[in-house]
Amino acid sequence: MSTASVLVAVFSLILGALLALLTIPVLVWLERRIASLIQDRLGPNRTNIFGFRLGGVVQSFADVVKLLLKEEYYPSHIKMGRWLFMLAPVITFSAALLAFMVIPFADTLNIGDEALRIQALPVDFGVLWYLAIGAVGVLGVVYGGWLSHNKYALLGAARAGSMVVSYELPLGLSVLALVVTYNTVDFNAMVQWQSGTFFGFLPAWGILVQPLGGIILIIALFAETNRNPFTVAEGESEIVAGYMTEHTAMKFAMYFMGEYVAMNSASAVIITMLFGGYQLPWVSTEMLLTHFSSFALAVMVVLPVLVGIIIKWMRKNNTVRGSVSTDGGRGFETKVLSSALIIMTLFIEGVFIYLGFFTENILANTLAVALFQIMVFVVKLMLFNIFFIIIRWTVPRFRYDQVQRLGWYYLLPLALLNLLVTAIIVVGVSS
Amino acid sequence: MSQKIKTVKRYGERFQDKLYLPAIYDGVKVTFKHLFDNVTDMNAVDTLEYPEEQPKDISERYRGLHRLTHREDGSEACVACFMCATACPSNCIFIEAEEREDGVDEKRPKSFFIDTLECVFCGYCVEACPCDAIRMDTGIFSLTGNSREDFVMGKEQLLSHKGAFGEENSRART
Amino acid sequence: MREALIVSRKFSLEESHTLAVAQEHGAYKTLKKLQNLSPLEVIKIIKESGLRGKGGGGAPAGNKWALMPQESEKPSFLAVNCDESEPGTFKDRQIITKDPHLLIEGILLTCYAIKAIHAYVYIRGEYYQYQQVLQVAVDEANAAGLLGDVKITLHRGAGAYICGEKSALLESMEGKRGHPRLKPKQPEPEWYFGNPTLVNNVETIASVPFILEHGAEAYRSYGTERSPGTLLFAMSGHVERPGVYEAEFGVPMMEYINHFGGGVKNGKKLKAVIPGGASTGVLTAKEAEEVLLDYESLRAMGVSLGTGGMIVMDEETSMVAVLKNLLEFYHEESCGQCTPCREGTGWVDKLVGKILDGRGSSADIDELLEIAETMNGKTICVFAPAVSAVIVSFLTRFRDEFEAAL
Amino acid sequence: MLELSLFVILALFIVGGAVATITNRQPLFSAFGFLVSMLAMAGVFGLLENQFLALAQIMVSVGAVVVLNILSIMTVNAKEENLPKELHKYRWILLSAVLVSPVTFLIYKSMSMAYQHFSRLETVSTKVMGERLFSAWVLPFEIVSILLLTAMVGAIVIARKKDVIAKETR
Amino acid sequence: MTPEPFFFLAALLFSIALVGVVSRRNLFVIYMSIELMLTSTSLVLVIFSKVLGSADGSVMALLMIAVIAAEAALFLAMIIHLYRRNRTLDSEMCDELKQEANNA
Amino acid sequence: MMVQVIVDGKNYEAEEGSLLIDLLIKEQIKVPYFCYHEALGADGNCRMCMVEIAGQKRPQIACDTLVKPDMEVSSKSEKIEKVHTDILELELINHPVDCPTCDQAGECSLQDFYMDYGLHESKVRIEEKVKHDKHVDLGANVMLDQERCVLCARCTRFTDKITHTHELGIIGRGDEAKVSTMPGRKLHNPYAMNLVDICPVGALTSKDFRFKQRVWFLETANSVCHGCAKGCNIYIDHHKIKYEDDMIYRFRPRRNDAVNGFFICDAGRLSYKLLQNNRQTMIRHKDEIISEEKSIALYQSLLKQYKNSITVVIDANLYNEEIEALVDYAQRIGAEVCAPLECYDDTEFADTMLKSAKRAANYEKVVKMGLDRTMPKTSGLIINFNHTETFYAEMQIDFSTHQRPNASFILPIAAYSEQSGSLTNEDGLVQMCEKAVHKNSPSPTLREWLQKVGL
Amino acid sequence: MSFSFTKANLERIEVLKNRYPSTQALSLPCLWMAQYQEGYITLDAIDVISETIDVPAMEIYRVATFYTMFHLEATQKKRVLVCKTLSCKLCGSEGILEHLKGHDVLVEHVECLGSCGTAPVMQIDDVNYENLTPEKVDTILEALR
Repeated sequence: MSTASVLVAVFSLILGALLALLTIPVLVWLERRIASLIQDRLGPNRTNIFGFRLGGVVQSFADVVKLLLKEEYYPSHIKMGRWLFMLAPVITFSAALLAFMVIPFADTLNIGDEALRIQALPVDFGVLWYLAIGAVGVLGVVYGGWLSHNKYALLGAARAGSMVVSYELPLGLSVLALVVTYNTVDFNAMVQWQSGTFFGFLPAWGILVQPLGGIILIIALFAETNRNPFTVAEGESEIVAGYMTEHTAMKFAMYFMGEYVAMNSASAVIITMLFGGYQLPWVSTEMLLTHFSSFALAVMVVLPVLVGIIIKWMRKNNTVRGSVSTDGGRGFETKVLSSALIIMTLFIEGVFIYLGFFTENILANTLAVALFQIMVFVVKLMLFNIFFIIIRWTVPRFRYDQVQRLGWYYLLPLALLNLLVTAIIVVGVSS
Repeated sequence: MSQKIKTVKRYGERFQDKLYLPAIYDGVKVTFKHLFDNVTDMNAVDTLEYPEEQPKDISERYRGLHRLTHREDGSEACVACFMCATACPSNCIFIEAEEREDGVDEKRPKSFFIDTLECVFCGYCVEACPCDAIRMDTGIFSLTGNSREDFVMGKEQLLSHKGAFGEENSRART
Repeated sequence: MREALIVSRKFSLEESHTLAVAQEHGAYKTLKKLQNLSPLEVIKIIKESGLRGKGGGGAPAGNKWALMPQESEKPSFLAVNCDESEPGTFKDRQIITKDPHLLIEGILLTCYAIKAIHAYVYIRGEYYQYQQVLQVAVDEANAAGLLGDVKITLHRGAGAYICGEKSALLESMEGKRGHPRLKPKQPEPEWYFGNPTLVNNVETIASVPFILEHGAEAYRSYGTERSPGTLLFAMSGHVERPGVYEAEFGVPMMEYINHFGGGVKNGKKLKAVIPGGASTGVLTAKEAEEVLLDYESLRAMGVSLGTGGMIVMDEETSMVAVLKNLLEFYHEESCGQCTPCREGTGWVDKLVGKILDGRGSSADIDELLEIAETMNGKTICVFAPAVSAVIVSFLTRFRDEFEAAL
Repeated sequence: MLELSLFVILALFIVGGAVATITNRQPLFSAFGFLVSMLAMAGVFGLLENQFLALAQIMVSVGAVVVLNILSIMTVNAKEENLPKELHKYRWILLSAVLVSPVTFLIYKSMSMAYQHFSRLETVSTKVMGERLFSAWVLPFEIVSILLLTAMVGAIVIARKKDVIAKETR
Repeated sequence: MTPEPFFFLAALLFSIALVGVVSRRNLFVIYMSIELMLTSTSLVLVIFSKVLGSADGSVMALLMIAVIAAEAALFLAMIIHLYRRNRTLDSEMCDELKQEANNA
Repeated sequence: MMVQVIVDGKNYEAEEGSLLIDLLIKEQIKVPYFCYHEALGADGNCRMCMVEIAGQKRPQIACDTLVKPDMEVSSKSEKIEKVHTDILELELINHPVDCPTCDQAGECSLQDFYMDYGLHESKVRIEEKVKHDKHVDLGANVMLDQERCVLCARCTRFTDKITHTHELGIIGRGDEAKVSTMPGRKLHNPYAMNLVDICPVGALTSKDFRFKQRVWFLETANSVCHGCAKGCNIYIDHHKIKYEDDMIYRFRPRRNDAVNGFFICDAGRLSYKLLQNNRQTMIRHKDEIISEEKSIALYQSLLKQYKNSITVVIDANLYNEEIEALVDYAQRIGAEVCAPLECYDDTEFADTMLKSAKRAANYEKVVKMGLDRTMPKTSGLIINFNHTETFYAEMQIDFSTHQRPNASFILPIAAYSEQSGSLTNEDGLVQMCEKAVHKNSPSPTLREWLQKVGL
Repeated sequence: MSFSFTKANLERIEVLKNRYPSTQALSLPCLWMAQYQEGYITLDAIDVISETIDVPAMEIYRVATFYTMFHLEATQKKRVLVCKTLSCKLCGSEGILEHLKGHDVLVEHVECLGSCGTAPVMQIDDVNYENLTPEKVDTILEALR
């Protein structure tokens, strides 16, 4: 094993862990801010570190600290299996975390004669892995609910369990259809397949190639991750908080974070399988590498524009109203952040000028492209997460029977049909 | 009679409704519009930034902290009839009565405590008071203290609260 | 108009209150007749004569006498009611000052009939000067040995209208507060310290000698079929010659007023007449033209004859002020035993006062009628119903005047 | 060396899980032992360089079987008094373990003997597996699919409530 | 690495599961023990597949897993049915087909 | 002779010639009344108890109507309700309506009837009402408020007919009438506080209970007065304020025609104070508070030490059950029993009504059981069960409800209000007392102590 | 006690005792005697009456407060009772009352004095003065001084 491969593996692992874990507070913050903005409120925007609020994202870190420092409390009626009661959230959380680890963040790096996968777990059966590990997560929910010795928790656990059983089938079948289409179980290969075009002009994204399967996949993943409108397992209007009624402090936080990691993984899977992964449409990795200077030029033009828009927006919105006189310091924050952004932009501009017009370093170009693809991936991931959140604050929760009806009566037959049609077409095209 | 009954077609019968996705799309359109508007101008949001911005629209019917009203001569209007304590659903009013010596009335509270931590601010005491001696029109909605004892309001404290809606109303109506 | 002098025969005589003058004009003659009559026969004659109680109620006197036990372990008593406090009534005072021996003779006859050994004359406290006249007459008669074994005691009241009510009178005579007693559920005599007692008005008793002397038929020849005999009608207020004049029942009211009283004072127009003492209601001038002075025709008008003490009011009189004056009287005189009367009289007084001061409202008039309804028939004695009747009759007849005063 | 230590750890999990499965009184804890055992078994499959089978093991045994198992346990939701009264549970387990131990030995011995016959260790790739499955093993594959269908129908029929069955057969 | 430890593991797992089947009366435990026995068998198949370098063993193991799933469905349905009828999870109570001793 | 009476369409049986109101009260047919009282008879002045009687033109007062065969009575018709409402309105005209400050509120007839019949707005403004004295101290713990009086004359009839002391009377007339004593004179009879119970409204209130607590908070338990051997039936009115201890606020007489009728004496009524003052709550040994276990050990060792010279002293205020249990206990530990009674004789206290010279509640029980009624002879150990006399012995153990100065070893016991039991009164009648007070930290009852230390 | 009946009154009481079935009936006559003797009724007098006729003092007191003609307070001035009831009012008692304000007497408004035919009327020391005019009032009061 070469140094490069070790470096890339370590980098990918760290990147995977960061993307999975660091997005939790960001997602929590996004969830709160978007919810409040949709409802014409402000949401958390006060917590700060030395006057730096970052729009309130610090609040999430404060919450993490709070949850970590909270008293570890067990309800007195939980007599047996406390260890499992405590372990259950860990199962859920780690399953969700592991499922995220097979997502490719950028195209395979070709350094020398080695092909290095930018994947936390560099495997070529990512789809199978995701399906296998994703199924384990619900066990934590079920055990946690059961061991709470609480009827609400039990109901929540039973709902979560049976919902997973119901939606695993359409999920698996739609994935299968995609697997048949792409003819691979490797996520990276799927992304590469999608970098082509379709009818000459459409990007060959999964959602366009497999629209029905794609929608089924999205719906099934919403259900699998317990997001609205499928939050029947929590159902606070009926069963308090579902399976996590009796869980406190870090135990609760594990469930809570597991949910966000699962959402994050689901977003990653959706964009990887249906929205071209780390690719920009019409632009494949080879194209970027061969026409690097024009790519660099494009970045040099677009980046300052974007940064300018962001700074302008920040100047306008990161202020206090006239009626709020005492909560100052936001102007300072804006100034600091703006200068940081500008410096960063200038640096990137410089790098691209150097790479695009003054040298012909293939390795550097490859790395730059990989970093760019990671950026694209992260942006897509966040957009899809925001989509998840907007859906949550738009659609009311389904009733439990409606959830089951949808799963069994509509999604399952449709997924089967989709698979059949796909198989026929694939066989027809290839023969 | 029968002509007046209008049969409204049940919503959700059409294929489009059953598909549900167009409905979700419509919903997202609404929520996204709000999101977009608010993101572009966050300060237009109606939320008060509370500790700095104090609410200005507390209505006269708002049930704030309690107070005891005064008579014309400035003494307490309360006659310690215990009606408030009787009506109180959380049993948080503690009164001790004594003979009133000044000849204005017969009876007055020797001590009058409201445990505001137990209080549910239902306003029954105000409804029950036959002398208009207790009111919740102080407009005080935020109570702070360092100990539980700080939240137990005594007679003097309750008498010292001012009504928020005009001083001329602070005399007990008889 | 026929002259009818039964009680007031001797009123016009000089020194009529002395025994000598009285005996000269035939007093005490009927006592001799008693030798031939048993007590029951006396009662029978009285019953036949149709003599009605003249204290205001107009109940047949004979029936009341018949209730007295003829055979009894306990002594029987006669109480003569001379507590005439009704505004507008002042006839008994004429009898005890002008012809006390007629009363004494009547007492002796009555005592014989009801086998009473002791007669009390309850005289209101304000009549002390007239009481002394009677006392002298009683002492004279006693000295002359006319009383026999009957004792006559004069009992002075002390200023309480309600003591004119017979049970209150007895209470007062017992030395207590003049509170009317709860009425017995069946007819029975009154009880004085547990002894059967007959309570009759002075004029009633004073009518007895005439009946025994001339017989029941002679008495019945006066008056109407159902109201036989005569009454000492009285007149006061806005008349030229107020005073007490005896007339038989059934004479037209205006004829009486014009004949004896000389018409309305100063030639003014008549506005209203209170027919028989303050508590009998009020009549408008038009009604007064039509009405006859007897129990039945006045009852038909919705008022009552009472004691026959008419109060005449001329056109300038304010009826609101009149009612207020009367209600003040009732307010003052209510004994305060039963709630409706005690509280009601005070309230109506205040309400009418309010109307008189111009602070009233039409709701107050309705309220007055409502309170009158409440006071009617729910008390121990008839004081409150009388007040009620007065209010109702004033308000129904002169409502427009009340409304004008609002 | 790494392989051996991994094997030992996985083997310990498998055995521990299995022992937990058969000793726990509460079926739910048994199921947890079973779950651990199954997951570790998948690890062993992976150790044998058969990733597909490992993932299939997780997907089916864990994702389907264990979840179903737990759901059934929760559906039954047996109270403490409805569980069988096993007074001398450990005595029985020990007794049968003693009785069974020769069997263990026999199986191990026979398989070791079979191994002495063959002497190659080779990786089986997923691709080869697929090709074999859809060529030589296609009949068993179809039979298994029919078996699955039958099992599904059978399970539904058995687990239905009685009155529902009675109503529909009438 | 030699396959012997694997064989030993399979044999041990099978025996433990056998002990469970023999000694326990809880239907769920019996069911899971049977599952464990099946899994140990598939382990043996996988080992042999690797030892022989032939895919057939693995394929058989794959089919085995499918059979395990089918068995799970049926077995669990039966347990639920039995529990509904007997209100117990005791295997001793499933004795409807047993002939009474005195009638024999 | 019992005859049938129809009231509101239902048949009832009543003694012919008895008062109709008695029947209505007995059958709990709601009819308002102020002046009638079973002990005082009818007076007919309040005019509230109007009923319609078939054949009578006008409504009649039930308290002056005698029951006749086949009488048809209606107490609920619209007309009668109107009459009640109207008369009630008149009652309230001059009433000050100061319920907030009135102690009677909650047990006030006027208030109750107002809620039943009135509920109208007052048409008279408070300034127009007749003013009287609101604050007259009648003496003997009775306060008079003449404005609240409805002049039912119950109080004057009580002083006239029951106590024959004639202190009270209605003076004045019309709406100026009021209840009063002679100028400058006070109530002077030992039953004066019954006036407070008799008064249907808040005109007569108890100075002792005045403003202490509102009556609707009070809980009531049936009990028997422990003031003397008469055994008057009482209600114990007590209340537990949140976070505080259960307190007795007053005693009220409970009707029992066999013993006390409607009344109790003032001494008995105020005896509740003795129950709450100077209570012993701790186990004390030589000025040292000791634990229960320690005290039991100490008790046992003392018993052993003075094995043959123990005397058990029993108080004659204990319940029957306690006395029996104590006698039994004394036999088991081989002790002599005595129950000194001389100190309870108080001829000055006695009168012909409800006060007995035997000032111990269970005097008769001690006599009946034939216990030794003299003071204990000199003895080694005296175990004193709540007797208040001072004894002379080498060692003395006191089980006591109240504090005893100079006691060397004292164990607290529950007072009679804190447990249930029965008493034998001087006529031999056995009467039950309920447990009334639930203390936050109750002392053990005597029987519990016996179980703890005993056998 | 500072009050005692005069000998004459005591004799009268003895006479009256024989004329009534019960001594209680004497309370009114005794109160009259006491009032004439002292000018008003003292509490001592009530106690003496109570002893004399064996009736509780409270009972006597109640009776004394019931009747308007008994006075429980002393007055130095002459009591003039003026009738204000209807007949007298119609005939001008209000003018008389107004006129009396100019005199140093204690004017008491009383209800009907029974002289409606000779209204207006006033009573001084149990004597009725009838058909009053303001001038007549002056001469009467002058004569009585």
